[in-house]
Amino acid sequence: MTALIFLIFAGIAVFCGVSLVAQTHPIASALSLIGVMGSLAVIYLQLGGEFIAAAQMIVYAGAIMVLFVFVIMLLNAGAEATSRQIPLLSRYVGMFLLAAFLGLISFIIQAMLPKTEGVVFGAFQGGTAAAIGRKLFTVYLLPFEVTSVLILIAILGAIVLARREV
Amino acid sequence: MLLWLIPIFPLLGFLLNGLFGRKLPKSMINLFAIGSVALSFAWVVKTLVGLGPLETKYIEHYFTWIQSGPLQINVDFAVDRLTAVMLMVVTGVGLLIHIYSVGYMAEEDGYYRFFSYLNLFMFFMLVLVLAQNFLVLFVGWEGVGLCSYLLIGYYFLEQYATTAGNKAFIVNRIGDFGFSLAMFLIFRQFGSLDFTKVFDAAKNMPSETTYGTLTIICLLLLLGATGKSAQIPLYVWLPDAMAGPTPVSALIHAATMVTAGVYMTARSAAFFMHAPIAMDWVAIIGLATAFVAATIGLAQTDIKKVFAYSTVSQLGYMFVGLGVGAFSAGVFHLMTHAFFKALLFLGAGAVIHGLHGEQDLRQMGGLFKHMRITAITLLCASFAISGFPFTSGFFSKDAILVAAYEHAPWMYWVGVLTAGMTAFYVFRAWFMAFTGEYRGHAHPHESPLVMTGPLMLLAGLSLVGGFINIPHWLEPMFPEKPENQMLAWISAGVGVAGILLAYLFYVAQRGLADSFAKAMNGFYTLVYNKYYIDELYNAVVVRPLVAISRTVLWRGVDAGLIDGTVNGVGTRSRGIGSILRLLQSGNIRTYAAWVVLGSIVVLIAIGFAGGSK
Amino acid sequence: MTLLDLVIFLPLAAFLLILFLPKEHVEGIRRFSLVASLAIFVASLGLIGPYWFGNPGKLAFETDLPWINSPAIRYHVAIDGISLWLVLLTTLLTPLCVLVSWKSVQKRAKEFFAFLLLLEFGLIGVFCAFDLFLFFVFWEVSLVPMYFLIGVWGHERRIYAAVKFFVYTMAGSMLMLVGITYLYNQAGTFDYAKIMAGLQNGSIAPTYQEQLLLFLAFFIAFAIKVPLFPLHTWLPDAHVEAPTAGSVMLASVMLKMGTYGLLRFCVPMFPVAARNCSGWIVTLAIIGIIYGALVAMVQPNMKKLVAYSSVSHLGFVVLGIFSFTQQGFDGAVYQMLNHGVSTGALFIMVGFLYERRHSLEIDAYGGVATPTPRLATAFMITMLASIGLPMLNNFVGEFLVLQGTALVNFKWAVFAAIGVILSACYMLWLYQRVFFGKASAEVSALKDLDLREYAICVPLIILMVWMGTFTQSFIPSISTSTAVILGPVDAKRDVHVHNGLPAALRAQRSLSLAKEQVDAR
Amino acid sequence: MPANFAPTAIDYLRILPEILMIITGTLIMVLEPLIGGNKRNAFTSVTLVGFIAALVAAVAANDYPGLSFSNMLIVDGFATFFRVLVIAVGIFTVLSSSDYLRREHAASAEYYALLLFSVAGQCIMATANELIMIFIGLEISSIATYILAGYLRDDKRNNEAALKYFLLGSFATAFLLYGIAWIYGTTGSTNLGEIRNFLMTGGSARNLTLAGTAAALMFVGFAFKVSAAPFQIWAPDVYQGAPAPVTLFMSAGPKAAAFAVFLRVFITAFGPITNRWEPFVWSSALLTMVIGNFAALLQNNIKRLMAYSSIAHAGYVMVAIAAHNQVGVAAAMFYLAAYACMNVGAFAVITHFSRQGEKYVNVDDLAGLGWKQPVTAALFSIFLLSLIGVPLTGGFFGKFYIFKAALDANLVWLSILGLLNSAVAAYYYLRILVVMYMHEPGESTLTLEPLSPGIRTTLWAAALGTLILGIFPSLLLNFAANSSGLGK
Amino acid sequence: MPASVPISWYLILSAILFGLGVAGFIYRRNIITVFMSIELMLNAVNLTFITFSYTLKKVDGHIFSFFVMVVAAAEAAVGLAIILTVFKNRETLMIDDVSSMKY
Repeated sequence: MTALIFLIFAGIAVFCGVSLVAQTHPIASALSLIGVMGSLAVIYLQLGGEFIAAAQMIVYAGAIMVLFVFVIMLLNAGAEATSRQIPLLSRYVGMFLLAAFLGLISFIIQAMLPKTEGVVFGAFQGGTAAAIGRKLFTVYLLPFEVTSVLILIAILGAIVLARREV
Repeated sequence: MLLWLIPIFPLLGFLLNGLFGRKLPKSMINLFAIGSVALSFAWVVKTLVGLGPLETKYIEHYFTWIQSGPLQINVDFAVDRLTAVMLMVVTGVGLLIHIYSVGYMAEEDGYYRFFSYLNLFMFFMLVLVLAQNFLVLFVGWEGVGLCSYLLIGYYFLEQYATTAGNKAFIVNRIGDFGFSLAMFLIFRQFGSLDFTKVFDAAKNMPSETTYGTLTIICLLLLLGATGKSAQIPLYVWLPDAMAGPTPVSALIHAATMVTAGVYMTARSAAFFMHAPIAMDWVAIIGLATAFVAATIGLAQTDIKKVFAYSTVSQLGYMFVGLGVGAFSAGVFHLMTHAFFKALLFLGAGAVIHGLHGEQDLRQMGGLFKHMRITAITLLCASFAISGFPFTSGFFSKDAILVAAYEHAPWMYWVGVLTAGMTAFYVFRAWFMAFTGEYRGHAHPHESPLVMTGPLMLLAGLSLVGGFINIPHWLEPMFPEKPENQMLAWISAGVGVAGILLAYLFYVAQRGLADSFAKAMNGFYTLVYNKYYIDELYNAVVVRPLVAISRTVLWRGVDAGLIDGTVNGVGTRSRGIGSILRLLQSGNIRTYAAWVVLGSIVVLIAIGFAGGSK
Repeated sequence: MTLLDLVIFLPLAAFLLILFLPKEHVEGIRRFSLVASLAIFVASLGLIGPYWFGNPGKLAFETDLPWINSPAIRYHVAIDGISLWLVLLTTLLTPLCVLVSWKSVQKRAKEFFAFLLLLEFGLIGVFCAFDLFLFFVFWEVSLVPMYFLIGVWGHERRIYAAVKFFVYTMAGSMLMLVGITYLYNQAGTFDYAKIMAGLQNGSIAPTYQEQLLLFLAFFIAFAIKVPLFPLHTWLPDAHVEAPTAGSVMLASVMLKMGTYGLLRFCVPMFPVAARNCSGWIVTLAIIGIIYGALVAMVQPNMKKLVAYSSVSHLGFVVLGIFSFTQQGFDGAVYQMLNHGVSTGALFIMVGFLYERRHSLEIDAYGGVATPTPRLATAFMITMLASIGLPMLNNFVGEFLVLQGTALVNFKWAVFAAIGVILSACYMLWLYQRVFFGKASAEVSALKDLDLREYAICVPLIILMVWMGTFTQSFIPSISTSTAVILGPVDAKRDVHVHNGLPAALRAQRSLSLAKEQVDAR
Repeated sequence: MPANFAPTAIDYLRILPEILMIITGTLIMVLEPLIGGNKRNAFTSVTLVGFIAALVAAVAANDYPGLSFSNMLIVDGFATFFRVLVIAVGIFTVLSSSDYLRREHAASAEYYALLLFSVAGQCIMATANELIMIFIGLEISSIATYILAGYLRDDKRNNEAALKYFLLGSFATAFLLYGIAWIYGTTGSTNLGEIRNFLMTGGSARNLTLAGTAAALMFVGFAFKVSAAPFQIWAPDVYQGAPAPVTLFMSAGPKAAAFAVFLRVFITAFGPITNRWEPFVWSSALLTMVIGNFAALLQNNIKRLMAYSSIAHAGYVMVAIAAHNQVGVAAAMFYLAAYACMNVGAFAVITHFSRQGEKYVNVDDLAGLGWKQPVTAALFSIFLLSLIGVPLTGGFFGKFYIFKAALDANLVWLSILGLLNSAVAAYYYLRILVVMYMHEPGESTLTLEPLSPGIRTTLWAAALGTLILGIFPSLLLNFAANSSGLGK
Repeated sequence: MPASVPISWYLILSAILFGLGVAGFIYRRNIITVFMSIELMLNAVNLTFITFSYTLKKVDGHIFSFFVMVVAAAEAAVGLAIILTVFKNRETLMIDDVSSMKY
């Protein structure tokens, strides 16, 4: 059962990922990204990440992607002009690099990872909002607070860069 | 005895004239110049009288010049019999020539310059003969070379004069090269340069039959001597040196400086006597020089050139003397030669002076009636140099030739032949100058007393100078050689024959000379052009050296190779830069590609390979 | 605070003071720098005291203060018989350079004199530093002002020359820095005396490999500065483009930094390596002697000619050092001073000619002696000194060097002596072409030396005669110091002479062994 | 799990500098609408006050060393050193920015706020003892810098710089994160100390390889931030495009902070697996030096030239890391301080010279500056000489100290090559000197107005710093040496 | 069909996604898409975190990924703002057009 779910959603994720790369129109890419996120959320659940799964849907798929789509609409960015020549380096070398990179990582994963028991749904209960919240306000208090600055900067940046001339 | 006073007087004269001469009146200049030399002459006489028979060497120590480790060079002066002879010659003849110059240089500008140089020369020459070790001797040695350079280039507006000066200096430098190397070897061998120490040590060394250290030393010294005393192969500078004023030729290039080589060789007798091979070299070089120079002398038309080559030839004689072991004879001839050759030059000077600078014999003739004193005094000198019986030359030259016979008869015969030629060309010159019709355009006149006076004095000396028995006087230093009347008369006879031949050619049968010259044209031109030696040296040494230095070394190696490499490095690194900057295509995706590439490399390097170390 | 510290820091003080003078008052600045440099010179004369009236040990006027505690870098300055004279040379030439630039430097005079004094600071420091790091600091510091002197006040291709000079030297000194640091990591100190002691008692024992590399690291840096063939090509450019004062300081003092370094650091610190490399180095030195002379002979440009002659002369110094004999060392040091005086004078006089005729090309001259007899005389004397005429300074140096070389290997002496012949060739030829002959119209318009120029030439000429005649006022102090350095590298330890050990060396052995014992106490 | 969740006063004292800066930043943002955007001097002074207060706090905090906020932070000499350094850089940036902003008619409030936040972020990086903190600090600093780089939003070069910096920055951050994820997976912790312990004790071969992989991925992130090869590519474009004062800031502050993190992570956490990364850092260092120096030879735009030079200098610091001994850490610290001084100075001059719209940013424009504004040129020369590495300047001593460390670690060849590199570097710095002193003034120089007080202060301070670090390095060196014991 | 899924599968999935992100960054020419590729990479990282915290039975991974999300959000805001300015100045979103500064 677990395996089936994993395979299905992993499949979706990869498919959407590929389409993100393949699609020439940004909107299409954006939608496929949302697809990836959605399927990942499911996989998170499988790994016992209730809270994260939720956050994934709300923050990512919800907030961030909306922002993206919004901007895309705002700039009504059309499909890429395919006529444009892609630099050779990027085209061929990039292909090779990618393969190499993936190969490396997977090799490491396969060869080096200590063999542990497989994933069973519900084997890990620590990912509840409660658990996370507890941690967040005790051990990870400082980073949590500091992130507020991050948001502040984000706002500030948005204002500075995007506001209309006064 | 305050020996140092002897050279100091001329030095003072030099300083006074050199620093203030520009503003001084001639009378003052004369006073300083002649006075200083006169004083040192006087002091020499006083010293020698005071020192008496000089059985042993008399040494005075002044101060340490150089001291480094065991190497200690003192400034010491010493007098022994050899030095005594030299001192007398140098100061005596020098004084006469100074006086003579007053008249000769009267019209020249840079009068003070001339005399200050002359005094400087006296200083160095006296240092040379008084020196008690090789390095101090070398000081004088180089110093006289410098003065010769300055005086040859006295007419510095004329290219030929300055060039001759350079030539003299540089050729001498080649000689000095040998001399200094000899010094290094001597110090290396004996741990000192002091004459007494060194020669005593040398006396105890076995006589070398191979090219051992002593022989090498002697040969190097010989190289030095050939430079200074104008022997083959370095004699080429002397004829050109005639570019200087005639008194200079007389003093430096006839009487004193050029004999320094002879003096130095005689001084180092202790070495040479233990290095027979070197001795042979000396003798052969001397003989060759004597002969070759004589032949060249036969054909010269410039009166000073004639005497110049005869000087070279006579110096050759002296070296023969030294080479065959008759050191005293060599020195003896040195002295007499100083008399008559100085006289010859001064006489020639008087003639030139009388003819307003004309030097070409073909433009002379019949001068006897215009300048009697000059003519007669010159005649004496000519007799002396021809070895006419009972003139000074007769004794000294024959002493040498006899010794040569003892050593190897063939040397004697060559020497005799040379003597004949000498007599011939000297009288050729005399006849061409004084007999027959005047062929020039100037208005000949006799020189003033200040010039003729020295002439007469020297004439006297060259006639009777031979009766000063130098060999006997030097007996304690050098072994005396056996007399041999028989041989002496033969050579004298040949000399007379030479004179008669000259009379025949240039008085009795005019034109015989020319027909003779035509008859053996090839030899004549060859001789007339001094065997093309100068041209040879130019073509073989000078020009190639300059050319190579310019094209190969400077343009090629320096500018091309080395600097090329250096700048090449610069250009290369620019090149590298221009390639490296291409990484910055400005395109974000290319950059990303680089990042990926980099990360893969890092992964491999750190993830796996890193562990290997 | 010894007299030496004063001598070292006065130039710096003067430099700073000049910076605060208003740049408009050129006259005042000139006067000030002249007075200052003269004062420094007078002060430095005091340094001779112990050497003439008394016998200082190894070092005199020693100051040893901590500067940086980790790594332990100390302000350790002192002088010995070698440094003493080089310092004096520097302090003597600086005022002369000020005088030389009196008229010729009009634009940006303030900066010029400031840099001149800064340069003096660096140079003095180099010769007094007894802490390797301190030495390096001064070494580099002296580089900067010279760079500006050449680059700002030089002639047409000055920038090329200046940059070439800087980068060339920089490359070398970087290697030296590696060497110094590496040595520090082994010895734990930069202090020269401590390192020497450690090397001798074996508490610092680099392997032969390391010794060799360290030696090379130092050697290359110094060889570039000397400059030793084939690393010399920066020199002609730098000289030709530099202003007169620059050339003088460069030739007279800066090149000595290299030879001084060889003598002070390279040889004594790495004796074995030095001994083993000596064959190659001597070969280069001799090539330099002959090559420099030959190339000088064909130069159409006076300054270039003198520059190449320096290559030749410095060859003698290197030769002397790497003969490892007392005479060689003394001669080398003495030759440094001689070259400083005579070549300095030559550059000064060439400068005079340039100020008058505004050309360095020899062809532009000819017959100069007629309008300017005094200059001609001065030049003549200097030239004679430079070609090593006895009773003038260079002769003594060259003689000692060659004598020392001959003691070790006669062939070397033979080849080196050829250089003496050639020096006569190029110098006399130069003199003939410049001063003799009939004067052209523009030449005959030239003025003779004026009072200021006299004031520059006369001291130098007097010095030439003095140093040539009364060498005893200099050499003893030098000998005592060179003997110390000679100790471990002495050629007498293993001379390969055909007919046994020469008498001279035998005498020398006993003598300098005695010296070592003295130093030991 | 650490005992105390309720932070004590000491904890707050330990992060007081960050707090102060953040508060000041917020304060400014609040003030701006209140007093209006044109009261530039007010903002400037407030910012300065904030920074100085933070500086004091940072120094004060040094007296209370130790971990805090459950090991998120560590306050030690190392941290203090970098805190002070980045705050100082911030101060100088403010000083040299004020009249630039006026000149470009740019809003100053946000600028200063961002500056404050960015510096705060760097302080967090300096003190962080947890990969999370490092990550967040890094992001704060970076994001703020992205914005600053594109601050003049109508300037094409600004946008481009910002975009490139941003995209590539986030790209690299992703790698960093991936690395963090892996190290977390391998060691089960993101705390530097615990990671170290794990790697020292429970290191099976496989784990070490995994850790190596993680280290590699994190190396990508850090190397990118410090612009070390092969991840230096972004630097030239960004430095050239960003506003001059921002470039000043970027080349000194974030770089120093990034190096601080780099050192802390690699020396502390990855100390046990040094043998894995040392060779690569070695080659990366060499590559960085070579690329920086040689590519700089042909640059004419002085900002770009300085960018390459800063790459080269990053290379020198990498040498210190490659030495991975205590001396090396101290050397790196000292060098970064010295480098901050000289680079801040140099860029201050450029800021002053570039004029409205950065008209004059070519080397040749500086012609004759030496005679038009002697003082400016003299100070500039000091900075350049220090960058070349001439003694009596901080640059020289720093370089010396770095290569000393390298030789301690027997990196002989690296040292030799590195030093020869700096001989190459001499060439392009000299070019600037040549232009300033040996060319006649052009109109670019003749129209130059006198120094603004802010920049004057910066220049003198920087020059003073450079010289002091060169003449009396002990002042700083001892502190660096004492606080260089990472992971010990 | 096994009852449990090997850990490595999850990790490889994340690796693949990460790789796809990289690919997107390199291949897409629209700046926004490029930016989205970065988000994809971040997601991949998150997956890794979650997986590991599953194996370690620790919640820290979740928290880390939570912070990653926050950062991603902030980045998104700023990034898009920057993209807007670029668009304003250049009227283009083609990444290759933004390469005026080079060499």
